[in-house]
Amino acid sequence: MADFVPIHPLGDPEAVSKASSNAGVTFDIPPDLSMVQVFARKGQEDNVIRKLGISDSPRTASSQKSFNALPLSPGQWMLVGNEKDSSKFEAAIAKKVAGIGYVSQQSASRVCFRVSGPKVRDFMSRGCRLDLGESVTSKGYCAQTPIAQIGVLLHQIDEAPTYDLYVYSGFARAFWHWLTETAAQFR
Amino acid sequence: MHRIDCPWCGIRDEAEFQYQGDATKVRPAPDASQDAFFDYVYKRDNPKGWHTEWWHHVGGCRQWVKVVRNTLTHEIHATGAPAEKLSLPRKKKRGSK
Amino acid sequence: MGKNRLNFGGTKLDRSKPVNFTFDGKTYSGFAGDTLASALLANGVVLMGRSFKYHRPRGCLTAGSEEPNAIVEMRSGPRREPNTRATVAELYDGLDAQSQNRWPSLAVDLQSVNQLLSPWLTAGFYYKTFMWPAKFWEPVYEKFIRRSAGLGHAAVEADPDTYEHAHAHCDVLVVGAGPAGLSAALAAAATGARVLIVEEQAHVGGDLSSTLDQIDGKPADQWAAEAWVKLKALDNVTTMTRTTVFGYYDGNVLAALERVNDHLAEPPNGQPRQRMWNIRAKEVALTCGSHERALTFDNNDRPGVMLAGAVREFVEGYGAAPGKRVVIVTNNDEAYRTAMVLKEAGVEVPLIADARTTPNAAAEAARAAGIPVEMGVLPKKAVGRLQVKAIELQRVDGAFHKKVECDCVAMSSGYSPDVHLVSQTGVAPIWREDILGFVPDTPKRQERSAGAGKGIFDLAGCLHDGHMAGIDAARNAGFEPAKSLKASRADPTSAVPPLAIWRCPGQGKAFVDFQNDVTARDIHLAAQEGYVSVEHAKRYTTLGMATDQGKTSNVTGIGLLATARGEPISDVGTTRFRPPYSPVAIGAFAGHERGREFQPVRQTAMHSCGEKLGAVFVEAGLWLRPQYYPKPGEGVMEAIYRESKQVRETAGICDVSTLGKIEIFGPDSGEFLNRLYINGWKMLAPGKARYGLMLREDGYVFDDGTTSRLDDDHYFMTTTTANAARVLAHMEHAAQVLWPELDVHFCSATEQWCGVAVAGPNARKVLADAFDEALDISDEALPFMGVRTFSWCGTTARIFRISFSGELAFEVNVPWSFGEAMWNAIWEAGQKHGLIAYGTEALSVLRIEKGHVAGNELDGRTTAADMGLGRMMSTKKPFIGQVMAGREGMIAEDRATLVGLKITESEGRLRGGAHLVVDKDDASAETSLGWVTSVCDSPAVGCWIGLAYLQGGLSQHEGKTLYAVNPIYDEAPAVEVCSAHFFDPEGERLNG
Amino acid sequence: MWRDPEPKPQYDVIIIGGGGHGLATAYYLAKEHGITNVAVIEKGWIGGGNVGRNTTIVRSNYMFPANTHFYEKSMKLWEGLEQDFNFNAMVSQRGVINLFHSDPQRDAFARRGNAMRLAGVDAEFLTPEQLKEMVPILDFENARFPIQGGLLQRRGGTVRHDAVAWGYARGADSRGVDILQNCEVKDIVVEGGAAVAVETSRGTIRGKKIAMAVAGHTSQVAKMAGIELPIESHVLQAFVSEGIKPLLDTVVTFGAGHFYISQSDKGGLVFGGDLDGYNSYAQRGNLPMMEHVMAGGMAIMPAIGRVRLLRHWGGVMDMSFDGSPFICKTGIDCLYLNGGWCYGGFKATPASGWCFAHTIAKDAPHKLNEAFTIERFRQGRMIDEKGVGPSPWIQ
Repeated sequence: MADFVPIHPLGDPEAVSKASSNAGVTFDIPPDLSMVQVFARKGQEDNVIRKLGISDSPRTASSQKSFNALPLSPGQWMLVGNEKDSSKFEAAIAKKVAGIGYVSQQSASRVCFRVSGPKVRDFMSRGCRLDLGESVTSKGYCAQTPIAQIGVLLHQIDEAPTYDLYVYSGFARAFWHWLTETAAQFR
Repeated sequence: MHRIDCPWCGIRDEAEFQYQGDATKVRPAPDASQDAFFDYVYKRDNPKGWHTEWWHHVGGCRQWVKVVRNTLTHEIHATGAPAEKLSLPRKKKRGSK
Repeated sequence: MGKNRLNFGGTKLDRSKPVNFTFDGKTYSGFAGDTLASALLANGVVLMGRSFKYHRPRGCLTAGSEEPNAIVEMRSGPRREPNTRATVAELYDGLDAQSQNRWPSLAVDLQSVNQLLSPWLTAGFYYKTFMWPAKFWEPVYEKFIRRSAGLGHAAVEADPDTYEHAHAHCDVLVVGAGPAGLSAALAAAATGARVLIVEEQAHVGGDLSSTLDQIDGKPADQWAAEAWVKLKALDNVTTMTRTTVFGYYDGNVLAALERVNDHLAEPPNGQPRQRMWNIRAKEVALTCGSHERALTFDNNDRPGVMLAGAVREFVEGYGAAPGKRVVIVTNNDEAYRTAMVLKEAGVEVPLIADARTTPNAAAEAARAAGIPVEMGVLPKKAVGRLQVKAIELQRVDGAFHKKVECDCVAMSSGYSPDVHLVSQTGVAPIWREDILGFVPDTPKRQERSAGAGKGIFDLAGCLHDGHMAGIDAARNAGFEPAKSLKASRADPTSAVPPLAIWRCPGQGKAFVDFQNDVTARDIHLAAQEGYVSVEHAKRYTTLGMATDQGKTSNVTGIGLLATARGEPISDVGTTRFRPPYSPVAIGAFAGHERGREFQPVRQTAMHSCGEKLGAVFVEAGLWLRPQYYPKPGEGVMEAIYRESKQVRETAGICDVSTLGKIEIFGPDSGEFLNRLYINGWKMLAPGKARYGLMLREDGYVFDDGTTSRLDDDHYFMTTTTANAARVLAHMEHAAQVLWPELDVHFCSATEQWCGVAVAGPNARKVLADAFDEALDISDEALPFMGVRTFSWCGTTARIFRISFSGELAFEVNVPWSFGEAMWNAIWEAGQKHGLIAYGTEALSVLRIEKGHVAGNELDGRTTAADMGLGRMMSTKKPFIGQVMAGREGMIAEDRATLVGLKITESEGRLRGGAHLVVDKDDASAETSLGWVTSVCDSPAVGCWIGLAYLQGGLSQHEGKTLYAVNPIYDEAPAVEVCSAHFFDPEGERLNG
Repeated sequence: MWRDPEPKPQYDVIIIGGGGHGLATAYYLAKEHGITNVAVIEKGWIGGGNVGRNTTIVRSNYMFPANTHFYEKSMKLWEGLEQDFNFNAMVSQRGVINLFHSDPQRDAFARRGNAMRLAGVDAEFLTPEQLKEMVPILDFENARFPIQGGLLQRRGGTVRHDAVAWGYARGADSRGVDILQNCEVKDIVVEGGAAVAVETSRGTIRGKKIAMAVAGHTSQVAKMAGIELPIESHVLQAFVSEGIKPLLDTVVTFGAGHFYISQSDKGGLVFGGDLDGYNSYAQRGNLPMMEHVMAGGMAIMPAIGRVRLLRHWGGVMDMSFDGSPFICKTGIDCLYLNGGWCYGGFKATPASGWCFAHTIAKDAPHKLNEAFTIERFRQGRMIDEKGVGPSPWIQ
């Protein structure tokens, strides 16, 4: 029984992302991310921030050795870790915020699409309502916004720029369909 | 298209929000009368001009945002978190610009 | 090469690229850079369309997007598009266009007989005629009117091209790349502001392509081209051509349509046909230019009678001569420029007739160039039918002057600043008698107009004004210009003001709105009949309501209305311009969201498991859910019947992942739930689940579901699939607005956890085998309404002993990525226990048999008591909806309450939506006692059964026979009223 | 067409609002009740509100008897209207189809269709095959929400909207009613618990009875008499395309996609969708709803993709908290209320005027409008066809 493994909503993410990348826009679908949503208890926001070593900026991610903390709303963050064992990650964070916050396991709830390439800003303008201009956003920028009617948690991870787009797993196929159709004009 | 300054996310398009009506209404105490609840649920000033109202940022941080907006010009005067007290723009005197 | 193609001019043409096209089946040749109109004119074709009402022959009036006459059907099959303006349709090889609104042919249009009926077809004719006799209206008159409606034919098949939306942000948006716009963009860009400049045409420069003037010592069109190159090279500037800003919306957001590939036969693979831009601009400079007006004289609509500026544009920009002998009629200086251009191109100009009597420099210059000019002379009537042959002229006093042979008349009645966009912002245009035009009043938004758009018509003035506007816009966006910044320069000119002439005297048809065939007389008539308000007159005559929105005609119409009312134009005012500036394809507004892409599809983790088993899927909101799993040769009803029967005999598995799931944390979670639900939660022990019902604040039932307590300060809520998003929003309102003091935190976990229900007498055996040593699900370890968390395959799973079917049943949740694995494990283990997969239909049958309410019963108008759940409403604690649920009408005796129905006839069936009556022969709105909400052919009961809301409910009707009347199906089966708990009312089967 | 009289100092009835409903009320007061000493007071020009900015659909396909009977009265009046006031309003009974896409929606439509039939209103169900025949441009192959069928009211259709206001105005004027344009009401004078006069931009005008018919601005006018109502003002957009040759022969409503469409006698496709969704008195709409509405169109009729939108505009709706109107007394003597029409105002015009005239003349509602009270909310007897409750922006 133990041979069952988690299955990505897109089957083989590496293969499909390679096949759909083109000269203008490239895709990557990082597998095995661990995600937990952290809530600070009433009045404990500052303590949680201190304990996790993250920033209180509402629109900038803070990077720690084992995770990135993406701000969601006051007192709430999505922690994205590179630890493959999501239960372990959850337990580690839960331990840190014990008594001052709560942790909800979200590793399976979202799929991450990583987009980049020379035309990525034009590409993003096709669906993203936010101003992602070079003079406006930079590495670490975080936002939640709908793209193609699908809720997206956006994280700019470098100055290339490269964007990580997290969407709910149920929409992964629909979102992927939109990404690839829209990217076709940048061939 | 309204552009609403979410206190958490910054200025965002109207399309990211779900409008949720008059924000001047305060829920009565749970043991209040039917009349008090009738006023809360049904009676509306419905002003032509400045209106304090809720916009739920469902496409963003999911916070309820309080907005002072003009129902005639669609101009937005102020936005804030639920607990903030937002004032209306001062009334201009008649005849002055 | 066409017979009217000039060797002169053609700044927009690429003469090295000949292009073939067809019009009404005949093949012609033009050049890349031509529009359909310019290419037709170059080929000597002036007849391009028929008017709407009178089917009068028409040529093009203008050379741009304001064109009312030359509108054609372009392309064919699913790409057929009606009402394309030939003056903006760029030529491509193989372009195929047809004239519109004519039969059998453009030259011989039999419906032009309408002209003979014209005494009855005047303004408002619809309202006054076609009335009697009454019975004739729909079958006879209306059919006639409808057949003559419209202009071109739309496609009848799906548009094969794609559209997309795009979003732009800038500090300064410049609308229009004419001299003022280019000047504004250059100035704003120099401050470092992010500038977006948008031009409607493929070429920039606007009027500069057809002028002989110079800027900064260079030919004007060369200056424009160089300015564009310079702007494109700047990092802080974005340029767009073939893009029309068509709407000025709230929040300083402007919408623009980019015609990405309309200049090609088909969009290249992967590219959209058009792109809709939402532009969020901090500041806007409106440099939209102006529109020339037609003079209103008899037969001013004859092909070959054109606006003077258009004639100039065709000659200079396209190297196409609209005629060989062109008479110019004008009330202003500008038309003289046309004469000079024609003269230089070698086209004969026998006369310039200027309505004014004051001497002016333009006339002197024309005379000096050898062009005859006569002052104080007006056009009287154009002669010729399919093309103008001559123009009759008159003195200002109406006396006949003379007739001049010609094949083209270039007319000008002055220029109207293009105030379309600015008036969309609510700025009322104000009348300026000195320029005979409306100009924008004080801005209400972050915008300013410049150049001809605000009534500055000389080139030097436009350049300077544009420059100042660019600086002002940048400054207001927070960017300071360098002191050294200077505008480009042209020689100043002085103009003599135009003379107001709204109607050149005459008795015939003088058109104001060409496309809608509104004549000067129609406007006079409307005023006479009392439609004196400008809005009434517009609606009554249809002035300005055609596809050009009256860009060339509104001001003339207002002038005529003012004359009829005997008031100044400033007292008459204008009608409101409505977006879009020019018509925009519906497909472009929809963008990507069409057909199957209308809304995104949401799939569960086990979607492919359903697919493998041959499931038929059904939409549930955005979700797709397996509806039933037909076996080969099995019909819908049989499959549903089999599935629901089998679950009660052995076991079934059902994908229930779509239920809304919300994780709730915090010490105040129990209190929070107490206030949300009508029943109590604080006493629920960890490891237990409970059914909950919540109300809206108005006291009606909102949603229901099972919520579990996983730990002291951790609850797990489920909602219905349909209400998942609404419940979350409702909770956010409660936590953020109503009770921010509660220490409670929650988030959606709908897609963290996927779930299956396993139900039936063998359910425990199936799961025991599937999860073997991982889990003890004996009755002791997991009693009814018990919840446990367990570890499986290295992940965390949750199992709930809850039942929607009334059978021994469990719901198992695992992380989304383990969904398929879980399904497969259970499926394999279940084979020896008779496990089948069942869909939403069987799920519904099973719950109807148990009398459980679902979406059909939760219709937003039912109370808890209506559902038979009134006793759940706690009296010991307050909750949302409690007070309003006590209103007299909501607790009244006469409310319809939930009952069961059994069909009592061996034939026939029940259907949802039937009404319940005592006497089927006395069925009326007044005798209807209720309605049927859900039905099924029940294997457990052995007949069709249903749930219904019935006035008087079970207490008054139990055991009685009623009729489920269903007039729209012509059925009225007899039914017996019974308890909704059809099957196993004691609930014994829950224990297996 | 109508006189431009000076206001008299006193009238038997003053009607505030020269829209379709106010003019119809005046017409029926004169015609049915012989009350002709009536003034219709209009702030701008008559018919300048929603009667001139709607999508012209008439129908009586409602579910609750209070609505069904009332709107059916309206249909019957529409059917005789043109001969009644000798002015062609182009009443065109081309059918109104509501598409359905799921079993629950089918059942809800069946309940409504059956309610109509039981109330003596025509209603029938269409199969997909019948729909294909009636509306060939519907796309059955690629719909996100497959079309399962439709509820048809054949007697429903369209009416030329401007003609309605003008026709009633002419009819009322010829019977002696004064239509006072450019006359803005500034205040309603209440003395001793009764309304006695209105202060206007053209002076004080006394009235034995005063009636409000100002949907879109009801809250503002009612406020003058100290009344606060369960009404919000919201913008509903309407759209018209360029004229095209006949493509669509009936009215089609795609409720699941918030889209409805018909083709006008001039060839334009006339369509609309949901409210813009926030309190507003601006007679203009915004982009998000435009895009949404046209996406709804392209979801079921992708052949219209290349047809161009010609114009769009917004009307200000009186959105009541249950989606149903008010035609009633107000609690202040001699003051009457007509409003809360939501989207139903245009089709209701004749019956609204007819019932309101009755209510004013008799100081008591007609049976047809007795449920349309303000008190129904206090009593918990809402008439909520949609079942969405007290959120006017989604009613």
